[in-house]
Amino acid sequence: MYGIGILKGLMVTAKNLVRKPVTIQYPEERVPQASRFRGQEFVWYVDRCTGCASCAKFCPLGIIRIETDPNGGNEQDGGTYRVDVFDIDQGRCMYCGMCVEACPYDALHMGSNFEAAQYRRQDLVINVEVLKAREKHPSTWYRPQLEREKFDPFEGESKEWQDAGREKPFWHPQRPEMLPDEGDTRPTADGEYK
Amino acid sequence: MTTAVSGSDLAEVLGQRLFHSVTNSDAGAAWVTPEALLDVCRFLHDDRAQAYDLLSSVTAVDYVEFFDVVYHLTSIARNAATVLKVRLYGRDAPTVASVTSVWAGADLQEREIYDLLGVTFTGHPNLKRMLTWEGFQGHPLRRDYLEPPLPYTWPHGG
Amino acid sequence: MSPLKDNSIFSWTYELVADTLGGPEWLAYGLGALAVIMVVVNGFLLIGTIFTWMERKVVGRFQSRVGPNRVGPFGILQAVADAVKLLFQEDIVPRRADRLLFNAAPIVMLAPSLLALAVIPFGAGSYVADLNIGVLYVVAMSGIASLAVLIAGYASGNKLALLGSMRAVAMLLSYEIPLVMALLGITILAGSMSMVDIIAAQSVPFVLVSPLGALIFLIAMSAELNRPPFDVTEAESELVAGYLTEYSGMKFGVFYLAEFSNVVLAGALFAILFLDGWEWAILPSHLWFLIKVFGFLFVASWVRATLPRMRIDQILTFAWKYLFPLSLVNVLALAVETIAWPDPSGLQLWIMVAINWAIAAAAIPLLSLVVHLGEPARAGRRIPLSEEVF
Amino acid sequence: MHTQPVIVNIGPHHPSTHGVFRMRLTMDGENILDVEPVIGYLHRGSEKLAEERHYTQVITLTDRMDYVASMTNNQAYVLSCEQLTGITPPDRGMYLRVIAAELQRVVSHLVATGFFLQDLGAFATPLMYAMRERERVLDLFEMLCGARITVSYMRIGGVFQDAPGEFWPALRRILDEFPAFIDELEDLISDNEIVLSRTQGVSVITGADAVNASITGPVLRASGVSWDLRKAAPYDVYDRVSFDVPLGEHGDNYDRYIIRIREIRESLKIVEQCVAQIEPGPVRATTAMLFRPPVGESYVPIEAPKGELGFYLVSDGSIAPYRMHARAPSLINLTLLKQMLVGWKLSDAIVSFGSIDVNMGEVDR
Repeated sequence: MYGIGILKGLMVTAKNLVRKPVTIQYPEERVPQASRFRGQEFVWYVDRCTGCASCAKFCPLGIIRIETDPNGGNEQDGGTYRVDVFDIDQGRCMYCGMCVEACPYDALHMGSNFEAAQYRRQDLVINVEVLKAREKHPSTWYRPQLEREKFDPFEGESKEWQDAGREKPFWHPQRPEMLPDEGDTRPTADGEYK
Repeated sequence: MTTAVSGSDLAEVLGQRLFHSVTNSDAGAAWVTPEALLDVCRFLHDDRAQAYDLLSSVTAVDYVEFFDVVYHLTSIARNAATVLKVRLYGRDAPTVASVTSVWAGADLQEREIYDLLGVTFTGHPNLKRMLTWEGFQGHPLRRDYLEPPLPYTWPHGG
Repeated sequence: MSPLKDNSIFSWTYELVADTLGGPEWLAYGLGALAVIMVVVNGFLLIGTIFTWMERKVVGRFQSRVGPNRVGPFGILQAVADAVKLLFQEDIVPRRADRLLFNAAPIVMLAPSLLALAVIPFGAGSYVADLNIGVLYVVAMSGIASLAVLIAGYASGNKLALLGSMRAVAMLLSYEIPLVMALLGITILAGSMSMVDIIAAQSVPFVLVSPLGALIFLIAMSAELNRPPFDVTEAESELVAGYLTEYSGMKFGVFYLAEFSNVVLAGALFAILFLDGWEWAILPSHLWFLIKVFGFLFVASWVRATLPRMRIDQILTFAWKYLFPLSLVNVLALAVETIAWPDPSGLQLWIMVAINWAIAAAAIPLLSLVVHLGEPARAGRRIPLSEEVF
Repeated sequence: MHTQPVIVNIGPHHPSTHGVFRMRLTMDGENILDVEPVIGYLHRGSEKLAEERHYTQVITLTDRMDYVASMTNNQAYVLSCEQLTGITPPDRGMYLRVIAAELQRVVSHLVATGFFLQDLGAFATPLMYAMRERERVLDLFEMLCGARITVSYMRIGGVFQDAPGEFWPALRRILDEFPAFIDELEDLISDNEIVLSRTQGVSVITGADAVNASITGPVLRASGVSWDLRKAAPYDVYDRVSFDVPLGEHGDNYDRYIIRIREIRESLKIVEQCVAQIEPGPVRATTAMLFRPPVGESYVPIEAPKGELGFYLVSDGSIAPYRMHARAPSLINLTLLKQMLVGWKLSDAIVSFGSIDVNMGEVDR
């Protein structure tokens, strides 16, 4: 009463006057992002992708367009589907991450960028070439394996496709460089367990 | 924990007081006739043993052959909840009495249903379109609603 | 009554034209006067502009923000950037506006505050005119600003603007009276309405001698200036921008500048009437004056950053039921004291200080009790601490 | 003197209509004679969109209904889905949900309080303070799920993933530092004479009126009706934590404000207990992203920050809901708007509207 409450309020603002302001001067400094940040620059590993289009099916907005071509050779011998078209319309994307969650082979990851502004809407559509060429800095969203190894999408190096998945890839006769690890219990090329 | 009063229990209660008001009931809900709805609601609201004083939610579902108007009732005093439904046949002008005289909270919700599903509530004080604009054609939440092909213009804007 | 002759800027220009260049005397007199006006008006508007920047900066800091900091060092050129932006903005006159009045309003707003400058002494010997009715003149001029608000609101042809300007007029009518009463107390004390005489009379600053007067002056002035908590005329959350709603471009800029200049003017008035004007030790008089004015401005920003807005009926009730009786008490006390000691010596002045502070300390709570000020509209605040349910 | 009433449109573009609400006020000078709320400017047809998306995808739609309280929207929706399918989430998942939901309540109440005081004309200072603290909670959300506002954190059968390691110390810090901030906010505002005179006794809703008009949440409790679904129908793990339900007595604007402040404190208490009780384990029941629930319907009301929020789901056995209806507390709390405003002044109208704390995303859906 009698203005005491007002004086109390004035004291609170005075206290805040001498505090450090919380403003972050955006272009020069940035808010520290969490490693799970769901952002632009989707990371896509062509070597992991089978072209199953799960991501497209699970996108709530239907903004992923995939066209595949089964002419990579005989599937029995390891010939895979070739992904001809992989368009993600970032202009309509809401970065919910359903596509990443749906991907059964950990081929698609969220990125961490948030600044991909363009002058035209069609420039926001990223296509397969862009996705292939991009630096691979996957966000750890829905990727517990990256989180376990404390992968930092902002500082860390570009991630190879072999290391991005939840499991080591199968050894394959057409890819002899991928020898199974010691103690790996998965079948070898002959279909036998080690 | 809120007691969920099953539809059959509710039907039993209603059957004792308001004859022929209940058409059907199952574990989830009790269906009453459109004519009896207002009496049923008044009874459920006023009766000491029922005391459904809070109308949680009113909504409607379009089952193509008929509409179900769904009332979720809650009794704060008894901490009980139940579901009441009214089945309206016909797609042209499904009509049911408004319960705004019993629960004022039905006001905006009934307007929304009228707007989006085209169920008319007789006795509603201000039954106008709410989410869409005046002059909007059709009721968008009906299963057979089709957006007019582009480009289209509406009488008022858009 | 001819202080121009003593003015250094005037005499320098006069001598330059009349003696060095050999021009006619009327020209030298005219140019000399013009030079004084140029310096005073532009200096004043510059301070007003600096205050627009300062307030944003200070309020920003009060709110844990940084405030403008991009244009120039510490963002000090922000006001310039805003002015440039406003200059390039499209000048819109609404179709339903009264064109003539709509265009006239900003000028009516800015002109009186510049006119009032004439009697403000900015430092020892630095004033345009020493009117013997200086205080009355300033009050008369500051009243015109509210007329401009009314014109702007009416001419905009906008309901929100009209509401805002109606509020402004209601507030002006109510707060002019306590304001004048507060100044009356000063006049009684100083025995003169001339600004220079008032400063000379303050061997003890009047803020100490007449604390009630200072308080009433501050409150009434913030109402006159539409500053929080009395900013109902602009009331951003209610009336969008009040009477400014339809203004854009430089017309808006003039309004904005006038508003802030008026605050600077109020600060100058407060410094003169209550803080002993330019006088104090060590520093040059102009600097002291500036420091006092900016102290006032800082407090104004502080209040703005803290207080919510009052409702218009509460504002009027406050003025009539509380501030007006309080100002009567103030005038009465000062008048009685002046009769007792017509020409108070140093000690007598200090006794007056003690008496007046005691009166203030008694009158404020007593009056609050009588008019139930600050008490809630309902009895007590009985929010029970929570309880377990079910 | 005979004067003509004047009709003033407040909104849809107005600084204090919390989005795109529009009030058509009939006024006699400053006094309000009649109010007609006009809504629908943000109608996006979420309910129709949900009919074409499968159950998991709908979670992203619920984020966008009440966009300052996405977590609770998620929670209401997944609880309804769980009732439909009969899935029970594991304990840790439920605890994480409650922690997230209570933090969200803190955020929502902070925003409500900040904007309420902004409507009072406090020149953004309380709002800035509220936003400053809100950011810190949103940082936690970013750690949890990679997004700050549209979180999509919860899944049918739990939450999408366990909280990362850095979440717990950060949460601890918030829990330690928040009470001091709430005290500061109260110092700034709660005893301020201007706030008291502006809000106390203004726009009173009686308990009986509030119940009859289906008003729920803090607005109902400010009117003195003790009805909190966290107590009345405990979902997730609310039956394992103890907390109080703050009640108002007068049902005026001030009570609606102070109730929210007190609820923030209670929410922090709940989070505190959850942190103490939570144990390691799975966070998500084994569910497919794409599933077909049995034919049936479900409605699980929860105590969202704004009131009773429930999703009425009708399943026809397909992958997408046959009908989804959101019982939006923001919309239904507007029922009594006219009664609240008529007879008061324009300034009160703004403040009373702010005190209901509506979110236009939820009103229009």
